[in-house]
Amino acid sequence: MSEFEQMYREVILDHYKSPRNHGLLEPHDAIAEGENPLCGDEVTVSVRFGEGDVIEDVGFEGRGCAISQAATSMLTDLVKGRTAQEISVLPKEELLDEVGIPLSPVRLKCALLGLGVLKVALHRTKGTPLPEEWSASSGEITLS
Amino acid sequence: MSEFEQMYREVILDHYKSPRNHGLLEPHDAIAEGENPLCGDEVTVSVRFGEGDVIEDVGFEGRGCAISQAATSMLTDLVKGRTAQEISVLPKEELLDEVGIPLSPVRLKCALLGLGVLKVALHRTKGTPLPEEWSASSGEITLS
Amino acid sequence: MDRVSATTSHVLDTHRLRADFPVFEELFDGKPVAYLDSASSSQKPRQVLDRMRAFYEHEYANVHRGVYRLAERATEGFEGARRTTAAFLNAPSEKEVVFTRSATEALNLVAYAWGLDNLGPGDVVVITELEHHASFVPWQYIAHRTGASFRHIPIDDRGELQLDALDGLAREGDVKVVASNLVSNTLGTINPVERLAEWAHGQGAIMVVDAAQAAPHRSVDVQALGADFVAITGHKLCGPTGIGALWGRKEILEAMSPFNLGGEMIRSVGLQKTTFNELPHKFEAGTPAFAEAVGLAAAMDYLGEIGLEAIERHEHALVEQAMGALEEIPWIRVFGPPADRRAGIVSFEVEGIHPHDVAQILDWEGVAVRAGHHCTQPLMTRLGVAATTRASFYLYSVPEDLERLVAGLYKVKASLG
Amino acid sequence: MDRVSATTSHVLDTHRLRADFPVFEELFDGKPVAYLDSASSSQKPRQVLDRMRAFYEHEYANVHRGVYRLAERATEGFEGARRTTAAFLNAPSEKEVVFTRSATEALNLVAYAWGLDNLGPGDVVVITELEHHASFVPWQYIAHRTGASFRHIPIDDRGELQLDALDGLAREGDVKVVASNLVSNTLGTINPVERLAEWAHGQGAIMVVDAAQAAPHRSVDVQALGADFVAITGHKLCGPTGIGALWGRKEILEAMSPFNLGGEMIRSVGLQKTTFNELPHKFEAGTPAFAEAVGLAAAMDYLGEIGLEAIERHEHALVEQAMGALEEIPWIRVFGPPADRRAGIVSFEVEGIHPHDVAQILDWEGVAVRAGHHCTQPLMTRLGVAATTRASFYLYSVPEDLERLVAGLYKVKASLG
Ligand SMILES: Cc1ncc(COP(=O)(O)O)c(C=O)c1O
Ligand SMILES: Cc1ncc(COP(=O)(O)O)c(C=O)c1O
Repeated sequence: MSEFEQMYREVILDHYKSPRNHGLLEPHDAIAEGENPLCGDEVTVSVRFGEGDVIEDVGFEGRGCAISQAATSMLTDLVKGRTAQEISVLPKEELLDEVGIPLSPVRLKCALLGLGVLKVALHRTKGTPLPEEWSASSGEITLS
Repeated sequence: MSEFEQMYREVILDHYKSPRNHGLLEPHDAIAEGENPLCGDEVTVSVRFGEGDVIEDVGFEGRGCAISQAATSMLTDLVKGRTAQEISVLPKEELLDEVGIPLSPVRLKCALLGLGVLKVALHRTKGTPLPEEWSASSGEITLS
Repeated sequence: MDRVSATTSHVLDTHRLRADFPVFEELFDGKPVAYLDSASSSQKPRQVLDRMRAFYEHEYANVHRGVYRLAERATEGFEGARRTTAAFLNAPSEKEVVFTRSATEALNLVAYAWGLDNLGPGDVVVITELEHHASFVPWQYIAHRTGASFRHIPIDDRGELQLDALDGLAREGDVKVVASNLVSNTLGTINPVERLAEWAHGQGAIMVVDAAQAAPHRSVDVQALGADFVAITGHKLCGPTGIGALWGRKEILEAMSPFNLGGEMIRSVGLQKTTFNELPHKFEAGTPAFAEAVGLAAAMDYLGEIGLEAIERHEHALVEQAMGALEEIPWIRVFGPPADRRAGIVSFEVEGIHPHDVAQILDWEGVAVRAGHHCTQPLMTRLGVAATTRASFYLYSVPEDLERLVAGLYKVKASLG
Repeated sequence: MDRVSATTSHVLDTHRLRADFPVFEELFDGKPVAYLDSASSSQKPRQVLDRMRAFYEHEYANVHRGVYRLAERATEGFEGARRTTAAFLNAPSEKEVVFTRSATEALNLVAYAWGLDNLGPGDVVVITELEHHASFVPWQYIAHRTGASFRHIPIDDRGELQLDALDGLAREGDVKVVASNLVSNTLGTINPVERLAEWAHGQGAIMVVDAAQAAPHRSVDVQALGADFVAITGHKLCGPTGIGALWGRKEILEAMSPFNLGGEMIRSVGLQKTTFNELPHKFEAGTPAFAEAVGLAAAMDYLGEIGLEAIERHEHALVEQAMGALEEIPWIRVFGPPADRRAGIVSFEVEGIHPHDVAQILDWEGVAVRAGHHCTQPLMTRLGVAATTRASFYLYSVPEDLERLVAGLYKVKASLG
């Protein structure tokens, strides 16, 4: 078994099967949801702030592949106690280090879904900057 | 020198430098002109009929590459005394045999220009069928 | 070209055929890949790669306009590829064969060039619920731009088209286009395109067939289908990427606006007036992917020597084996029609486990399958899933690939179930 | 990749470089071809052919959506090619690089996707009198469809753009598009695109640059040009056929309608609503020509190792030699600007002899030149000829090729003059 496989089995599956901070907070100060239409991963993240814009608590729900759900679980541990401003500019590498396994471009989108959704929630309540991928609209077709 | 080269030099250049039936007939019963826009070859063919639809005389003018002009010159010799109906369905191979050298697709268009123009002239006066390449219109852009 | 390692007998000597495909010499953890993703793209035989290389080394120059020998060889290679493609599709004339980048581009060509000029409010474009996005979205977009309605033929629970819905669709307006694939890339369903074509013509509509998934596996005869347009793609049938073809009926192609302008599609250009070249050049703007066309023809020759019928039988045996094995596993649900009405494609769900995880763990076992919506999101919606796992076969697939798939699925279940 | 047979010194070791190109081992009547038609398409080095073959043999699967290792390798190859292309063009972001079949398709993409939505009566599209049909005709067509006016910047007798005509053009309406090539494929003129871009932006117009003929020979920096769109093509710069690229400014690409739909350009598809993917995928419908993109990147690496500056100097020396020799011959007329204001292209007329005949007879001497209008009929009209004979150079061209050309021209004169 490769090291990669090992990590996946141990770390990812642990978070996938026993997600941390699972369940939406009620009440909450901020909430957002998002999906990765490529594979149907869905994540909703809710946040409660403490002093100023410190993230006091965070809870999530979702469904999708192990990487999307495990990475969101890891994320919730990572952000508690830090400020909205800090998280809005959190380099994705910090989360990816936590995930710990090399990811192909396809799986990268899965791993970063929760972080993107959280940034949207912070943006909505605290006006922090949105990550580029979430602000750019590329257009659509809508039939009446 | 290859056989091909030899033929080109002898037969084609002879017709190119001393074209047969050169000059337009006045008066004539039928006339048409055409060009190959790819390389700018131009040919005008005029025809005088004898009994019925027998081609009694034919004359041409043009400018362009040696093959287009020489092939038209050869064509004029070939068609005299035959009927419009016959020529309208003349297989192109008959003319190409006369030309006598293998031709690439690009040069083929040069060699067949005069034959196409002649068929158009016959079509106009005698209602004989037009070759497909000359009847098909593929559309255009016209700016006002 | 080397002779292919096959006889024209009724059974493929797959183990010998595999030697034509260098990728199977590549080892992953000591084992060759169990490549079960041919519906996405096929692997390439040496014969095709050799032919392309020889073309680049001995016959290369730009096509069509050159007078010198290299240019003549290149043009002959390219136009010869068109004749091969016409024969492969049983097209009445090679002038009806237009080279494109892909099946997607071929389908867009029809939607843009025919659709923009011929559709408007009151008209109806009919596609199917199992259409690939490459056919679905261009028509949706052109319907949107022109004001035409956009409707689909629904499928039943086995993934087969419900033709009794057609009459209802006809009551919604003037049906002008019917577009369907011949084989569904997700379910493997073989669709009754001949009957759709008949119905379409009865409505005065054109019939556009997406044969991207059919052409690699069974012979496609554009005349027998009764279609007006048929799209195929090279990379799924042992050919290179970057090349596909559209066959279209001459009268329609001649009456159509061009799509993309420049290069050989032009007869003459003036500041005020420009005229277009004859078929098929009218639809091939710019330098075509001519070395890829030569590769495509080599692939068609390769398949022809093996025989599409033998390939089809081989895949059919594999799909029966696969469905038999998968349907025995209680935590697996197979989508789509029974084996005798499908091509060599099996989409399935592993209870409670996301397809991405299935594919990831299978990859560790050297089994390559596809996980996703397979560019058929409307079909996913109908099936009530976000994605499926899909195994698909080709001439080089062997029963051992399936055994490795099934063993891998048990590992998936053990890890994540 | 093999190391290329060149140093980064200031002078090309052309004779060693030629060994990279298998075509020169091909003999015509005992002699290698004097290939003087690189402006039509370049020959291919072994390094590019090797890279593509290795990709097909060890890294091949469809790109983007696969989770298994072969698909990851393929995707990395393709997206790596995009990074290479972005660096080659000095693009601010690789997301602004869209792969197309050719420069022609890249230019059509802009004309269709931007032009159909943004042009109308009262607007003016400005092209040049020496535009290639690939740029001229798409804009002519879209102007025709939208009712915009279509005007050209005239050239002077040396084939250089007359910029003092610009003010007059601005008085004809709202200038919305200015399109020009950077290097003329017929005359070799290097056009002042930076100044045109400045003027275009002053008018509120977009600047579209056709760099198909420039990119193989000199470094093209999209930022320094100040353009909004830049088109290049692979087959002219040692790459395979079937691949080109469009660079576009992000803000404009994002606001634009798509061009061709299906595949990776889609984010989500529903019966009523479909959304598009982010850049650059939004403009890449269907399976891209990804193996060709990998080949293109190998070609860019190859040119990069040799150095575009060294290539430019080498070609400049050849063009000086060629013009010197040709201008000495009284029955030859050379078109276009002096050697110091042109790239490695020389178009000329042999008094009284049709270019087709010139090229035919030169071919017997193993000299490959192009005869025709070079897809620039409006320029031919301006020059008052139906066609020209054109010799063009590349890194593998040697002075001996020119000597053979000149000797061949004397034979032409002897046969036909
Ligand atoms: C200046 C110029 N623009 C555009 C093109 C067309 O590009 P492509 O060959 O990629 O279709 C060419 C070459 O044919 C060219 O020389
Ligand atoms: C049914 C079907 N149609 C169209 C396509 C798209 O074709 P291409 O890969 O040539 O873009 C595919 C494959 O991707 C397909 O399976």
